[in-house]
Amino acid sequence: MATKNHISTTINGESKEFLCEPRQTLLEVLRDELDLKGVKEGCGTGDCGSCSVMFDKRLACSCLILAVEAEGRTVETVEGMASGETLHPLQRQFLEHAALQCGICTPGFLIAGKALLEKNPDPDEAEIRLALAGNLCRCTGYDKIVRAVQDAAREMRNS
Amino acid sequence: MKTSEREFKVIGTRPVRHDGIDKVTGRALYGADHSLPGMLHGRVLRSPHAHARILSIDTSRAQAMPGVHAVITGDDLPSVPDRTEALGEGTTNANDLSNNLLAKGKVLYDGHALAAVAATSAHLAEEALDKIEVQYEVLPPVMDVRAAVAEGAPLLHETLRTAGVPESKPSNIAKVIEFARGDLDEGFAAASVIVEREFTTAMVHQGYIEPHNALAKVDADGQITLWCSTQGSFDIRSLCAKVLQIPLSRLKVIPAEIGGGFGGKTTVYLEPLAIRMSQISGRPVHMVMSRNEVLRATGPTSGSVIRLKMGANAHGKIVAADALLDYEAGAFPGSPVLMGAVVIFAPYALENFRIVGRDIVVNRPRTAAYRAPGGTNAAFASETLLDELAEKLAIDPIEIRRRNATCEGVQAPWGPRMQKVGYEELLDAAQSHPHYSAELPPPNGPLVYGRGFAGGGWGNAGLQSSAILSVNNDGTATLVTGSPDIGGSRTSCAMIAAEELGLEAADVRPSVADTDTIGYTDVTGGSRVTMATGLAVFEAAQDVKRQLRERAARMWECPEEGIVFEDGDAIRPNGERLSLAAIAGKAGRTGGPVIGRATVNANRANGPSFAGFLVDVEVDTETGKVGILRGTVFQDAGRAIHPAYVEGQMQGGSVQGIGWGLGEEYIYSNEGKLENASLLDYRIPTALDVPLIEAVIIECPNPAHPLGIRGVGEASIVPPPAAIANAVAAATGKRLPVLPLSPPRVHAALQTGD
Amino acid sequence: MPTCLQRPESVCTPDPGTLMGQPRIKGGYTLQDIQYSAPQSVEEAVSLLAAAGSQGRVLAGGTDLLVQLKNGARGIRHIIDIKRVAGMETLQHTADGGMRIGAAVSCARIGEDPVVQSNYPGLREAAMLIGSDQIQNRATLAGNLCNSSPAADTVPALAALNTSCEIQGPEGSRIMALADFARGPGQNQLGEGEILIALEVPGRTGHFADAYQRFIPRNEMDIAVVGVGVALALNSAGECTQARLALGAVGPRVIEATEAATHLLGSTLDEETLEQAAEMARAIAQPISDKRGPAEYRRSLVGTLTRRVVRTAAERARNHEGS
Amino acid sequence: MATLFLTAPMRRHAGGTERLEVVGPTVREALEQAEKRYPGITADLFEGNDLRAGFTIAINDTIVDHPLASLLEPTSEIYIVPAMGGG
Repeated sequence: MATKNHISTTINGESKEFLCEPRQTLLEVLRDELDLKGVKEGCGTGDCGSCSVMFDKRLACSCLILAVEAEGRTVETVEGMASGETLHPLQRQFLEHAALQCGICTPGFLIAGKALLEKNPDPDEAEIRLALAGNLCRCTGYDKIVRAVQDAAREMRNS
Repeated sequence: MKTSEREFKVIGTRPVRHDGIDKVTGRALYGADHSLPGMLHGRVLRSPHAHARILSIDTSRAQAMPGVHAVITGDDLPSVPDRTEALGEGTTNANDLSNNLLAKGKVLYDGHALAAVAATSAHLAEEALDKIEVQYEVLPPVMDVRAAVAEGAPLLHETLRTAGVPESKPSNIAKVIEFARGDLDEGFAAASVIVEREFTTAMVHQGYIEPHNALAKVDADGQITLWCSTQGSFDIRSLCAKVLQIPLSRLKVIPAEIGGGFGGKTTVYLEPLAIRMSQISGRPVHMVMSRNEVLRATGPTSGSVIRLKMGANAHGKIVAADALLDYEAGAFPGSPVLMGAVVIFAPYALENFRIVGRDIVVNRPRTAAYRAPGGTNAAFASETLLDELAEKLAIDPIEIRRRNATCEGVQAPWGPRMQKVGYEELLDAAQSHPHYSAELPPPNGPLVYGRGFAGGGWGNAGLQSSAILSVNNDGTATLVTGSPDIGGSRTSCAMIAAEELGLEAADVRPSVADTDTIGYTDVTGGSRVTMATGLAVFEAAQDVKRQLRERAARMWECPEEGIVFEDGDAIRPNGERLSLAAIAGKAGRTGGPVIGRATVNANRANGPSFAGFLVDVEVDTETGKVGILRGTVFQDAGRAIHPAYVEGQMQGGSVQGIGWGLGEEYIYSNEGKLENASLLDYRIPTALDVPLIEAVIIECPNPAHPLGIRGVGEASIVPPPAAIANAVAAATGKRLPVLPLSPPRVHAALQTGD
Repeated sequence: MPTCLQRPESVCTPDPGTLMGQPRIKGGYTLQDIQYSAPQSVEEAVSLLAAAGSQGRVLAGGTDLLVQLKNGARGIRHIIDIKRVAGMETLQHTADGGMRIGAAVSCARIGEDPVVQSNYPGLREAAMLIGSDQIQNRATLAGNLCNSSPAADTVPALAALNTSCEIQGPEGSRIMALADFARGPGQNQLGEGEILIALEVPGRTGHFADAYQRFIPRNEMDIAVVGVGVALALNSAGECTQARLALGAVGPRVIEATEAATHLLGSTLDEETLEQAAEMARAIAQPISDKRGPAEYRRSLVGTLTRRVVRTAAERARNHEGS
Repeated sequence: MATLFLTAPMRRHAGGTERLEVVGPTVREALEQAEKRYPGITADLFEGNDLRAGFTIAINDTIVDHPLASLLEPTSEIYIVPAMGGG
């Protein structure tokens, strides 16, 4: 058994400490050690975006980050998007637009959408598609996802 | 009351799905998210060779590793009958299935499972795989149908003979099927124009984002609980029971939330291995595939070679059509060639035709269903060839389809008469849609533009479903079905119950139950859930209503006769009303809980669905790249219960069709190694590769269904590749009888003179 | 000749034991046991790497390395994360208008940098083409270079800019032209214990502009089938006074199309000259056929992209006010 | 008299005939009559006494619930249909 490293980090705004082996990815630790199962694994190679998280305020695939790299960093996952009972506008618009079918890619899309709207509050369709191109959805054909992001952006600009 | 006259309150609205909050907050539990105390992690050793004899497997070093609790090979699975029987969705040969789970004797494709390990961590299990030693005698692989039927081709299965051909020799052709009618010679003699081509389509994968997974727990008394991501928990139960030779009553399958299936999650890969290793170790065993394994070793759908000849008279009426469909089955018999044969001429009323289909084994993974299995390949051939006929006859491409369109009373190529279908209405809608008459951009440097249309029909599946609808004492209801919900179907089922009981959709709480909790229910596949499980829910609601009338009579202390149940109230002939809530609140004093139930075989209520795709493309003539500028999908839904999710099926199917048309393909080396087993190189469309897809729902109620519902899950994938090829032809003048229309292929075609 | 132009998975490595080792028969699972260090200084990083010998690998963004590790690159046992080394995450603009890009600067930061946006739009294009936002936020130019994939997007763009590599090792530091850095697929000039610590992009003069284009089948999330980078300068008469042209994914490493670039000099970058240069670029390409495209198709794309990319750069140079 | 539509393989046993006139009362009896006239014509349809997995029966335009026991009317058209599935 390899020696475990002690990591101090901030996850969804709360200080968290965990032990991990160097070979564990951030995705493994989020899911298996910290029980944040909303972070999904679709490919393990950074090609599908299901495991997207905000890592030090930047969108990243947690399958391509070693958990030990999280020392002193911040991590945000889908579990941190709603505040209490209040959904994030993106979450609400995804529901209103039926922008999910099976739902496995949804957490990744929500995080990627949030990263986009924080940088660009008024994206056009092409900008939305570019920003979401790292997230694969096989069910919806993206139409309703794009519309949900557009409406969430509108809602956020107006609030 | 005829459905067309009925006014609906819930059906046709767009409520938020019941499982929505869990899915946008990350709380929904998918197969990989389940865990149990003491759980082991299982991994699978897979063949690096496409075709090889297994000389030996030595697992002793893996077995000896501390932390390794089970190692199994094909020898650890019981022997099972080597014959095709009713099993799973349709028929299955249990021996083939078992050999696919863990190879015996030979490995038949790159990625074929050979052994599995369960250990205290995934890391350890993988280290143990490295310690298993396998010796192979590598054999020449057979990688496509042309090679497989060639004289002297290596045989995958020395004992396989061709079903449907008397006294056949051992062969790679597992089966020949045929539909035919009329006189081909006479038909072609009457043709003004005849076109003939050979089409080649690539093997493609369903590409669901969630990899396969299974968690099995075997108790000391042999009782088994299995959590997995599946389209059909009852099928998983019967397949596991068959290959492990255990009674159905010993196995409970709990369907986890499922992250996409599209047909690919209708069979077993990991489930029996997890159970077997849990039996051996006495501990729960969890298994999850990597993406590489999903692509290499789960069932994609067939690549194919289709020879097609069609003739039409001067009016554009098809007078003869002759098709030979050769479909890759993968390593074991079972391609969807039959459904290809059904689909290839499904949209047309034909008098003279012949369709021959061959199911051919090759050294590729055992194919599984993929959305309208077999149909997309077939329609690519027929719908592009028909387009060519239209071009040669100078007839509008939608008009030629209109002149040949199937309709009520036409004898379908596969046999029976057609009931009312909406194909003519669909073609009218496409022809009059603004998209069809919109201006295309003029050529711009190397960029040229074109528009194409294609149609396609899909029969859908009926099959069996069960439903239990319980009325709560506050007047709300709970609904239990056995149909795993991939695309919002639990909400459409709840909407049907709500409509019948006069409730809001939110007042019906739907759940998808395990195999102990609900009656037998076939797969979430064949576009059947809203139609078939919806029928069971409809029937269960009628059962509830009968009971509510009876209870109302007891409350009124009057005879039941004359009491009706409408809009959520029981109504006496004198106009007096009792609400559902009022009756439910008194259920304890009128006979106990009100619970409706129904089981159905929905084959008789099934109705086909037709789809059409209209597409504008941009072709870069210097690079061969085809871009999709605009897409409109038309589909007959019979009745759209939740229109947003109907649109979602249509848009999703269309974009899968675009992927199939433009870029997706299994690329094998000459040695039979899959070279693109990742989502980087197996290119499913990204958000940037497609435009918004307008969905136009046609509603021609299915006359066989009390609510008029037709399944909508599949038909939309059938037309897009053909529509794209037609658009590329319109843009460039080149007809490419090959899928995908990848940039190098289009580029090469543009360099040739013809 | 390379047998593989993909993002190097372990099977591409022709040199077992040095970089990645023999592949396991697996794919995309978990990592085998590794040691992890996060040194604070270059010296510490160099000595850790030297001590690890052939088993050591530098971790910057990790977008390639972790994929290789998951694919069973068994030779790698010690990961030296350089992101906490001082200066590695620094993007510095030099007095001559050039840049010094620390080895751990992400592609996203290159893309966001206002000076890069205005002065090196071609480099920005290349950096913003690497994978998705998720990948760009992690991946680095130095990592793209060290990974030594012939299809690396930023390498032709950087080569066109005449970039040099600052390397530090047990024997001290050295500078090397970027175009010489890779030796072949997955192989480069770094010796044992050596770390690429920064890229130096020289300053620009006059009506200067760069451009990068690649061809991929999808519109995102793909590896270049062909990539072409160019940097050029025009005089006030609109004549080309400087030109560098680099081709990606059509040889074992980036190819400098010197003859084609030279042909542009003195011309006004008219269509005829572009066509001739494109033909020269086509001729020098050494493409192979693989899953990403047949050789002849790639060769044809070299011509098409060369024409397009020079046209874009020329347009930029004409519109650029110069400095 | 009901009409039994022969599948392409069945026609080979019946000299190319596309349909046979049969009397019920059930589908099973109709198939037995066909077998009597053209021995071997239904061999592939049966496994023992049952319709083989993979086949079902449609009458006119509807797949029937009880394939062999279904009752025929004089206008009935009987079709032997392969069992169809989906994804």
